[in-house]
Amino acid sequence: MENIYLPKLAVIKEIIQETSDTKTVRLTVDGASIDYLPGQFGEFSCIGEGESTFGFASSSLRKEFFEFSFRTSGRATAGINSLNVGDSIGFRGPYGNFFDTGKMKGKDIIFIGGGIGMAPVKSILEYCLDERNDYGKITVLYGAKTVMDLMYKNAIEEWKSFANTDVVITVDPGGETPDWKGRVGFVPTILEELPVKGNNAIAVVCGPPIMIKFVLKSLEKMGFNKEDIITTLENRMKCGIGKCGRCNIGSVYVCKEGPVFTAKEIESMPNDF
Amino acid sequence: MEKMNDKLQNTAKELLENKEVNLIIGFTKGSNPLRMRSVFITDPNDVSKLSFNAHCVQDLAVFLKKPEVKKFGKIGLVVKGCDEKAVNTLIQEYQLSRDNIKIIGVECRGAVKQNLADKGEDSVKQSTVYDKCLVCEVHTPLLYDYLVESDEPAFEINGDIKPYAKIEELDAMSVEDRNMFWQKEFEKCIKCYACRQACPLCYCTRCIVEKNTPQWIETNIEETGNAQWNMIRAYHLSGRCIGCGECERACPVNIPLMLVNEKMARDVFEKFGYKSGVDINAKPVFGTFDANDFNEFIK
Amino acid sequence: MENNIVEDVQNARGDKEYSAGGAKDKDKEPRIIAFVCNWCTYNGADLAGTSRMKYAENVRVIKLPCTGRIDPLFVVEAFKKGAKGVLVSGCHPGDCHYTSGNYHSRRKYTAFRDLLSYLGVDINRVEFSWISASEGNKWVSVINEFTNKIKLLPDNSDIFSKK
Amino acid sequence: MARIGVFVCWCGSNIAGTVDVKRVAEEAAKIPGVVEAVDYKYMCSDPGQNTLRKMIKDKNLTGVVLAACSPHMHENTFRKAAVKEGLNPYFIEIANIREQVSWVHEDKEKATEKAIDLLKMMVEKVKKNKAIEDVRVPLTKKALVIGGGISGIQAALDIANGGVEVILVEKEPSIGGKMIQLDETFPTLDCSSCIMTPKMVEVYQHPNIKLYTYSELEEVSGYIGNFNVKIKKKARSIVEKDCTGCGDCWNICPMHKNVKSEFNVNLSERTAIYVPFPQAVPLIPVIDRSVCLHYKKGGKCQKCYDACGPKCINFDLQDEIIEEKVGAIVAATGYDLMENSLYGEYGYGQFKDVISGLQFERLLSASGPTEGVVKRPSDGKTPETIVFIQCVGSRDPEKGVPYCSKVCCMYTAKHAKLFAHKVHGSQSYVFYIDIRATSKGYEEFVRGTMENEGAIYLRGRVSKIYEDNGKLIVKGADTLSGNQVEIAADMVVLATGVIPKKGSDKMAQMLGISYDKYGFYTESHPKLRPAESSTAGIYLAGMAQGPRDIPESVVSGSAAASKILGLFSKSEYEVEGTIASVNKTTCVGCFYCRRVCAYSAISKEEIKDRNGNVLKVVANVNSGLCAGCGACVNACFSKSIDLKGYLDEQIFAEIKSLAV
Amino acid sequence: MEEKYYEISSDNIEKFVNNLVAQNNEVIAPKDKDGDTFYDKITDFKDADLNILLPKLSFKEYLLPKTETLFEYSISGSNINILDPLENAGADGGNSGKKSVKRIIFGSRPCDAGAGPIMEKVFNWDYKDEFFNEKFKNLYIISIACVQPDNYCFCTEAQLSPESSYGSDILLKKGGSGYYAKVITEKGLELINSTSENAGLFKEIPKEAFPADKDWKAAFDIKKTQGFLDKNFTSSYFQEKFLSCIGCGICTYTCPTCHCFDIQDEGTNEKGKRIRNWDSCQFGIFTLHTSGHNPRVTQGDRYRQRLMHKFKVYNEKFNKYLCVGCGRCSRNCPEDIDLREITSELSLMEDNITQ
Repeated sequence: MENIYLPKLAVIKEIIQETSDTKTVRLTVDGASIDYLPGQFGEFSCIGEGESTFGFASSSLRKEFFEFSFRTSGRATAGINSLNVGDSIGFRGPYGNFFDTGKMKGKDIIFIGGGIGMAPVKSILEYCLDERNDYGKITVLYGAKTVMDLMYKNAIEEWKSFANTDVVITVDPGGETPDWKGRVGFVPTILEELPVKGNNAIAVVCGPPIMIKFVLKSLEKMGFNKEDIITTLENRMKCGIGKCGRCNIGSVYVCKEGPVFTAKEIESMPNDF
Repeated sequence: MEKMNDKLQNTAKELLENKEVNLIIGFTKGSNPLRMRSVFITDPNDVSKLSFNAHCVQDLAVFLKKPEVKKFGKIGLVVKGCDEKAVNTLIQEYQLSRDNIKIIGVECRGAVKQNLADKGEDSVKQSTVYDKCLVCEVHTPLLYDYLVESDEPAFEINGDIKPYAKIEELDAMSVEDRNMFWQKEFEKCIKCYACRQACPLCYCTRCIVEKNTPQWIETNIEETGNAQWNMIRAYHLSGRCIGCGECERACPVNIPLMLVNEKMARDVFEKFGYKSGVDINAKPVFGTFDANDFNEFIK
Repeated sequence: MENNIVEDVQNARGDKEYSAGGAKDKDKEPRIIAFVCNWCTYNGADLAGTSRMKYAENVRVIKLPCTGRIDPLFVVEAFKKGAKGVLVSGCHPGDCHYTSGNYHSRRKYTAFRDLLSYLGVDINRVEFSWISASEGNKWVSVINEFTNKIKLLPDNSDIFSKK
Repeated sequence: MARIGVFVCWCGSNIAGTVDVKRVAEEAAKIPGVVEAVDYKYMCSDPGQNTLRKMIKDKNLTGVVLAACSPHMHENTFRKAAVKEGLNPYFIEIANIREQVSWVHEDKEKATEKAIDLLKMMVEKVKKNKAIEDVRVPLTKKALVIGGGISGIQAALDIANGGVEVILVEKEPSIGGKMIQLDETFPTLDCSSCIMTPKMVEVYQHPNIKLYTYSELEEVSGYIGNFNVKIKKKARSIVEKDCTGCGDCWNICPMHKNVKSEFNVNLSERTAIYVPFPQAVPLIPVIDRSVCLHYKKGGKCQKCYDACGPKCINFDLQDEIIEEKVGAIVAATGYDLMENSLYGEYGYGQFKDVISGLQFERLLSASGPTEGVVKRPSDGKTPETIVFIQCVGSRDPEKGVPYCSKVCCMYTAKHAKLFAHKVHGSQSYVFYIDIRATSKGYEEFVRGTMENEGAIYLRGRVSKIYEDNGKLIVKGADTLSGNQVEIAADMVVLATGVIPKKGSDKMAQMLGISYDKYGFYTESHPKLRPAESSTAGIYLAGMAQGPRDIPESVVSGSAAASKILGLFSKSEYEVEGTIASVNKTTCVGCFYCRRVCAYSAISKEEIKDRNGNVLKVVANVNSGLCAGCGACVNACFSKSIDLKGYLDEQIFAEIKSLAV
Repeated sequence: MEEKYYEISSDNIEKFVNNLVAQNNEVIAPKDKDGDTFYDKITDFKDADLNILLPKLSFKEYLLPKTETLFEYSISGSNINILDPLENAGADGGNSGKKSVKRIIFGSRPCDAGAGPIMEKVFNWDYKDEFFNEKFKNLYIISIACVQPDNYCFCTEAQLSPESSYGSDILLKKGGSGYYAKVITEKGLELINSTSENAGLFKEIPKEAFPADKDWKAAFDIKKTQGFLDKNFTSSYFQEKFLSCIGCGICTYTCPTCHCFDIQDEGTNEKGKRIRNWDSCQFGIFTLHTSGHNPRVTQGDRYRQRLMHKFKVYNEKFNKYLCVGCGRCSRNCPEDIDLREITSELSLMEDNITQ
């Protein structure tokens, strides 16, 4: 009899302190990664403190580990935050749908992420970069409130090293430091300044609701079809498997039918998120 | 009742027409003839919905804590004397500005227990009203802007029924027996938090039970979590509870919460001479101290 | 009758998970948690130490700045986590380092004790004392007397911890 | 990602003799989050501290727990060591296994178990610690002294002499307070004005003191180091800088009847334009507009203006509001005397020759209405028999106040003594309850009055006074002999009780300091912080705190001054960061926290939306005022306020570590 | 299974129930507790209170306990041990799957009986929740048809009826010498044939002899309610109507079909368990994001979710309304919010819109 709430124990291989209150944790199960796809999520727990839902932040093509990023905010995340390399994390998953990479192949892609919402974007971005030749021009636009809030500093350098790949990093006005060399401005503003066109292109967006709202408008202005704009929704979840009744938006259970949706799909949902 | 309703309606109409309030919260007929429910009136033409009788069990002051209701700004509230004390306490605790509320006090002759009314009881007598009505000192509200007098005579109290009799009984029990009594009661709890939601003074937007850093109250809906919740609820209401009894009325599993609230109210009065909800300018009993306070239990 | 209750409770505890191995548990010394203020009682306890006085080992001290900080709900938490007795101790009335913390606390505890007792917690399990920094001997006697009292109490559980 | 280092100190055999330190360290190493646990002979020694520092650096520790002696011994030592390695000092916790384990227990097994428990508690606590920065508050190095009596003057002079600017605000036209009204002072009988006047002049001339007389405090806001005060300078109707104090104006003023002199306690009259007394500082008159004919009769009278050489009288002057920024405040608002008329049986107000002690001072004073000759107010005759009644209002919970006014025993003895000196062959009777003469030379002084001056002390109360044939018949009890006594006196002097200055409660509310049920300001701590009010940055001096005599008032003035000089000796006011902080998202603004705060550290803060609409009002902790007691945390129902260093989570973690 | 029909006398039904108790089954029936009736364990037929319409709470907790252990753990250093209650005898008194005892609900109403199979869908639509399934499998339901629904009942509108046998293993109807019984499932048959004595208490009758259902008429069309909900997510109705809702959650907690839960860890530093607890969509914190954003801010938003879930979402997903029309939410609501009234109003509003 399968206990669908039973976590596997994953071992912490590495912890990357991204910002003062965010971390990326690299995990292995039996010494390797698990099977999952970008866009999917898992239930990660500090045993004894509780479970939290996070999307995968790593490329599923990299087999040595899988990772997620989190911000310490409540009891469960504080628990995870207290763990060290070698400690175990409870893991259930992968759950939910994933990015349709088939649809993305051969096209130009712009990846847009804001704050900790960059995590799922990183997963699909690195997936695409791992098979760089399958895709057209890749543009990455990543924004954070301040320079201090920028995550994935090492990864960013790696993204930049790929051919035909533009990486644009921006911080909100007022969030820059004197030696900041990136852009300054809100993500939608910077986005509209980028040389990206909507034809034969896909946009992947994730971030805070307010950012997504304005980014969608900008993308439409830039000629993207709603079907070609893909985002992930981050509703509060507990079970992750369509039982606990928390994450639905209208008739859509985000945990099962999401979290990846096109702008077109979102448009048809009631405003309940 | 007719005269009462007329006055109620006229008062409400005037307040709305003169824009002295933007909303009137009062009672109206409910889902059956022996049930009343709250009604929210913004249009002076709707005041005919207002009425009052012995089935107006709800403490409408509870709505004053709702953000959706607060948005209306100035509010006219129909309250019975017992419930009005909640308004006083809300003012005392800075949850409500006296300027933002018009208190339409109604003289109340006692409210028929809802479980009896649901079985058809319609008469006000000492065996049908709540215990709080038997000890009521505020049939006429303490504070009001308008008073709607009752047309009904007061019911007779002959002492056959001792309100909150169980309190003395519990006091006389051994601690183990009390333990068992409450354990049995709290076992029933389903942690729906209706006691909290129905309480006009449980106005925290983030209840202590929702805080998990640290986890003040275990989340389980079993003996430990239930006991902790019920204990802490009672503790937070000690010296504050005004005895409207809404928690107990709302409780779907009939935990006698008023036995705790009333007991604490009595103890607080005995030890500190303080009664909650009486004076909007009083210092709340646990917001102050006296150097000569009760000290006997301390070595 | 009383014995039966105790036995029932013990039996009930025996087959539940949190009793952590019955027999051993019974031999275990009762755990007492003392919440004390930094300025009077903690210093009083230190004085007992510098004076090499001896007292029961059962107490575990948690230091807080002032009795005013010792939330009655900490007592509940201590019971939840298996303490058999809880001591709350601070500066004598009038001596509070923060003027009035002990006064406010005393008021709250007055009501809180009534509530605990009413809900069926043996109030003998909660002790309050005013112990000044010079009262090392008082600390010793309070701890010893309290420990003895707790040892004599039936191993009855409270409504906050699992039976 | 907790990386905690544990150090178990042997303290020689002090700990290691009773506690198995090796086992404690071994057990510690097993606790999740502990990266290394070691034991060491003397952690507080230099090598011990170096071990600590080395591990912090080498193991990149996020927290340290020392199982050692009481934190009251070496917490600071270890914190300082940690800071040197860049670790926030609040990530150091100490498990007290010496004073509270090894020294108080004998059973090694049990002591070791307890030590392990205490250590576990601290490890769990330190895991939940957050970095705490001490609070630094900038200081405006200028002080405000409220009240120009002896304690205010002393405070102002001491501060000013310490090189700090002072603003002295006095309500009356002159400084000097009650002391300048006194004749001679006990127990040395030196002349009050002889010792007071030079101090008053020094204040006036001091380059660091800005004096505002005839001025009142209007508003106080801000907090320690940063108070903003508004002072209302009432219009004197005199252009002060031009006035020479020559007296031409008051000498010509037609209003010299019916205006009772406040200074002489109604025993003489003054003019409408007046200086309260000849040695007033500043020697600048003031026009009492309530009686001046110029104001009352529509500007007709301007005799003083005409007489004034420098033409410094300006009838149109208005009250002025002066704003000042100060860093500290001394409240030395002084006292009043109780109304004698409360005691009908003594006939005060009914019989002219029943007077108060302060009035008698004026009769004794060479600068007084009778130029120092004791004369009856009724007929100007020199009295031969005076009855002094002590405890009029004091120690009388029913009619007066329950407390002792402290100075009456002494000044009555002084009065009797001076009366004997001035009127030879006279007789004094003193009705008393107890004699309280507890300071240096006091007892001898009272004895002297009894033994050398022949004053007759009667222990008992006076029941009635009535007039009979030009004499005041005083009926009373001598409880020592058990006899009823009846004395035919020429005069009766009442030693009336001391009460706080009228309006001191309003002042306290303005300052945000606490006061007792009588209205005396309460000290932050009656023993340890007697010069400080409950509010940081506000200090207390003189009778405003309660009855005290001149030496004590002077000492308290100096004490307040030294506190302020100490405060100002640093560039910033520093407070430990272990203070309360509010979660403004969840705070509902019930302000129980504010009610229980003894330091007025909690204020209301409005949370507004982008359009400036108030969304809610929440509590805000003023870090400069918070003393870190945590009473507010307990008062908070929604647990929206917490105390840094003693977070709820930390306490819970400690308890949880003990779970059995 | 082909349905079977029986007649059983009043005396025999008492014997039958007492036999079931004697066979060491846990028998649950409506039982009086201080003047109110709750489902509770009985030890004798006489304990059962069969006169009342409905117990105050449903028997949901026998399918989805208030608190249920999902697993236990122990921690020592960095070693974590996890104990699966589905594989090991659970420690929490038979709440967990493996140890799930055979329970018989006697005297439930058709509405309550209907809740099981409705909930069963969500617990099995993809991932199979064996905690639920084990209990459901071991729960035997003998219900008694209603004769007279009250004002708050709307089972007929909710696509059941006072005489519905949906979800029951055995349905009893009053009549004859006591009751007529319809056995719907093998489980029902198992109970009757559990002993020869039990089997002898029932007299098999032809289908025709079993009293026919009355022609229960729905007062309104629930499909229209769904129709309204389909199109009017932003209707001001929800915000206005639920001003009077105090968000207590009683409606969800006393609902036989509401199944939302929360997952939490509890224990000491060394050991503990992960549990799931009943939760309610009526609480603000239910959907509150970590960021502070809350999709459902007002009580109107939250009650709308309840309506949507019951009368739209669930039906779209599982072709069943998540409501059995028992009316408990209305009866128990301290503010007299009446779900029957609301669903009926919505269906009328749909009518008005379409006309």
